[in-house]
Amino acid sequence: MKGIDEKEYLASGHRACAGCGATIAVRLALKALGQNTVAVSATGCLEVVTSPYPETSWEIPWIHVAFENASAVASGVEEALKAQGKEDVNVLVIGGDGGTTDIGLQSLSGAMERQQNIIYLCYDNEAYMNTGIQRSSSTPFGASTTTSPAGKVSFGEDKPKKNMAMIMAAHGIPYVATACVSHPYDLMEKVKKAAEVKGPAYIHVLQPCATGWGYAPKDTIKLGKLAVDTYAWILYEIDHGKLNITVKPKEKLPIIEYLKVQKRFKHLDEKHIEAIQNFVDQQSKELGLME
Amino acid sequence: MVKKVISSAEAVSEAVKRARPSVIPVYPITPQTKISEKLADYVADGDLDAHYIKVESEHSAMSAAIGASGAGVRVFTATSSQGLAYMHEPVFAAAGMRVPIVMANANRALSAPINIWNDQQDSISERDSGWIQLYAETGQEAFDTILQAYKISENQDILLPTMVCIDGFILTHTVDPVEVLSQEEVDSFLPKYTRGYSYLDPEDPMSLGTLADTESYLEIRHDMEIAMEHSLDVIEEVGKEFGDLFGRYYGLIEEYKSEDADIILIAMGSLCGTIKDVVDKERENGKKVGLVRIRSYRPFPKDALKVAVKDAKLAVIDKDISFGAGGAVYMDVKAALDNETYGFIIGLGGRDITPIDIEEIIEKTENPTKDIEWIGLRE
Amino acid sequence: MIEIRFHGRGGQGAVTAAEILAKAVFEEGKYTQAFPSFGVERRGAPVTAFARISDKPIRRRYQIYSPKYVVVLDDTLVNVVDVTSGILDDGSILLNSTNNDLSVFEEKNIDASVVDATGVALDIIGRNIVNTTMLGFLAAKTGVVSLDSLLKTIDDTFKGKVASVNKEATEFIYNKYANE
Amino acid sequence: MVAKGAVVKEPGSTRKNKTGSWRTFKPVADKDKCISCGLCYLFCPDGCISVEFNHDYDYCKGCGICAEECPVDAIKMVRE
Repeated sequence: MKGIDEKEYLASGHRACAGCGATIAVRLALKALGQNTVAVSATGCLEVVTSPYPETSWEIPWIHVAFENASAVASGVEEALKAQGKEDVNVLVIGGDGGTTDIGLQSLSGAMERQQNIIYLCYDNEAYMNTGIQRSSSTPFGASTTTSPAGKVSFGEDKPKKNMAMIMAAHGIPYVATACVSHPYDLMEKVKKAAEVKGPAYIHVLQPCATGWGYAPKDTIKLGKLAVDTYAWILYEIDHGKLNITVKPKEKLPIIEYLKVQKRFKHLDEKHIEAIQNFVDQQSKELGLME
Repeated sequence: MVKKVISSAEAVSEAVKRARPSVIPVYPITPQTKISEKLADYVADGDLDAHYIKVESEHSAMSAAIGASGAGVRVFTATSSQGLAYMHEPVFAAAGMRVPIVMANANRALSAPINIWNDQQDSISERDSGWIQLYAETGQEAFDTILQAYKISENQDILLPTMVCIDGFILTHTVDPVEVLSQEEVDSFLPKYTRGYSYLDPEDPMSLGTLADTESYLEIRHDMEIAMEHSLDVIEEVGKEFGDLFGRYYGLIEEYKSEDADIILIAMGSLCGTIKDVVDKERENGKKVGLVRIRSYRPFPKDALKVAVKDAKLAVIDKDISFGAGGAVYMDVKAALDNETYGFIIGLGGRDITPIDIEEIIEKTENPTKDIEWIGLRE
Repeated sequence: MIEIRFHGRGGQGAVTAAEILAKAVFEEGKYTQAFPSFGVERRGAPVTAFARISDKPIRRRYQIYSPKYVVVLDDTLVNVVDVTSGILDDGSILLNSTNNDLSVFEEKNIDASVVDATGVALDIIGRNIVNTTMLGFLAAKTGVVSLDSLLKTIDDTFKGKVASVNKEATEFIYNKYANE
Repeated sequence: MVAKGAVVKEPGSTRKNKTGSWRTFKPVADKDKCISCGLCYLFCPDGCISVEFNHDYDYCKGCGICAEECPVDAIKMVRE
């Protein structure tokens, strides 16, 4: 608890589901950044549950315009703050996986390429949860969603998850990281680093979602840990081009341990699970986490 | 004040420079590009101290404009045609969020087929967005209207963005004499920006762009309508204030020899210059013809029009078409007034509009055969 | 009102010529307007530009169909576009050419005069950019604009050496033909 | 009277909305067992556990994360 900002910047009373991982991610990120921050939200779960007019959960200045343009809105905010001599204000952009990896990718890429001094935080719950669990390009192979349902001839999502962090790294920005709500200190440390770098930073946070993934709300953190321990989600950072694995699990668990506790993967047979295990192993090797 | 021969694109840029926006997010598109290039020059030469954001699309131009205006500074952007269509969503959001952005739109036809030339379909198609829309007839008016637009939008009782519409090429790429006001003169009319109703300041946090459900959305939109109706007065007041200072008066409409006219043409933008020449000629031939130019399309100047046109027969000229219904301005006029009214669709996609076309419109209004006619169609 | 049409090819400066003319006559206290035939023309493609000059404010905003003067920057255009289209009965064509055969215009009873602007431009400017040279010819032949205001506008439009050689070419042509 | 543009000038005002009513199970902490690791505080999606590790039942939705993640089983979920 030492060194953690005790102020709550995301007030209670928000309308997020019980056990919501997105609000955990944002609470932690704001504790890392503090009061001197402006938040820009893309449309999505978080935006909807935190801004029910005439109320707001935000204790810091906050703006939302639309789904796909948060990075562009943030670009305008950042330049306007600079014009007012407020270069020291953090500009935190928050989007879900749909608003980041799909519809918001163009404006995000533009802001990164322009080297806007913003921190982009993607809370990735691996589908469009706000509108009822439709697949996004961040939905993993094998997951059943309402638009990639498992059926008589379908095993659910048939494409692998888009590797967003590496797409951001390819922009040559100073700081890129992955994080998970189950590893709060790692997450907050990365947000702090992101705030310190000059220029854009991107943090992709895996955020288990009880409603969309099909598990009990109490298990949000457990799911995050399982993702990390099975190497389904690898925690790393790319700091000025240098890749560091920030959390190396003591023992690598088989992917089935992660899959079997989620309803969205319930339908998978051995063949698919093996394919997923192969994906995971391959990525672990690419990142140097596995020989 | 100095009088220069410049294009309307340059006139707009000169006005923007003197309005001193802090942030200019802009994306190039023909025929608006001349404006964004000129502003880039000013910034590059240090003549304008603004943050020029080279965004990757018009959608992002408007989004960044909302972010910057929301953060508490004066903002300018410009677009045209496909660009305006692409930013449709944040155009609506800007008005709904009550951020006083000023945008120049170089009027151009919409695809398909793709066509870079002038008509007014692009801005007309944004008429329901909650933006104030002012249409300029000349480069001089474009210059003057940019400055007035800031004053109107930033009025704390209005807080609606303003779109200054200038005909693509016909104005943007045509040079003619424009009186360019000095910085001191502009400052006496439009002072430096001070943040108003909403801003993003960690020392005074507020939330912009919240979710309004069925309990409050209707009231919030109604509040916009009240502001839009009130802007009728503000546009006139600001136009008068400008006239008192600089000698050029502006209102919601301009009346040209319409006082005693039997037939009144109603139109918007640069075409009205040509119409004025035709009106003079018709008058010489003893025909009582006049023009009422709509300068403020939104808010629609219903009452001003009613007073201006009296019982005259009306010929409404549209450079746009709402397929299956007629020209947009025609429909607005029909809804507002009880006069005998005919609609004419003309000049789509930049088809040159000559005095012969205007004479044909007058003739067809004298001897009507149908409610809505397309002028200048080729076999 | 005097209406003037310029024919050139993309890159030859027809649009700039119309604008310089407009700015120059404005220097003389007249009302003016200049604009290109708006289009997607690329380098080499035929281009038209227009200028209007009047003692009264110019309100009309359509292309020029009945020019008093037509300035042709490149004589190869004569075979491509009808440069004589709509020209007034008392109008004139001013043509850049080394070919002095004007029979095509004489047949139509159109006053035409020819000048080797390319030769002058190559000599003085060092490039085949003839727009300012042709403006000097227009000034000399028609008097719609004075040499002084042309030179001043060229100075305002270009910088350094470009301005000085363009002025020199304009002045050279003007002096050669003004008293003809 | 509505606010122009639906701007909300009262930061943190969702506190007016007592989400405690959503709850069917309630976390009850045994303070004697607590080792003050802070995980319940960090993991609470509703920010309703104080730095002294007291639950604010006005807002606790009863998700059970705190009980699940407590390393010493100091928090039990009991029926409302």
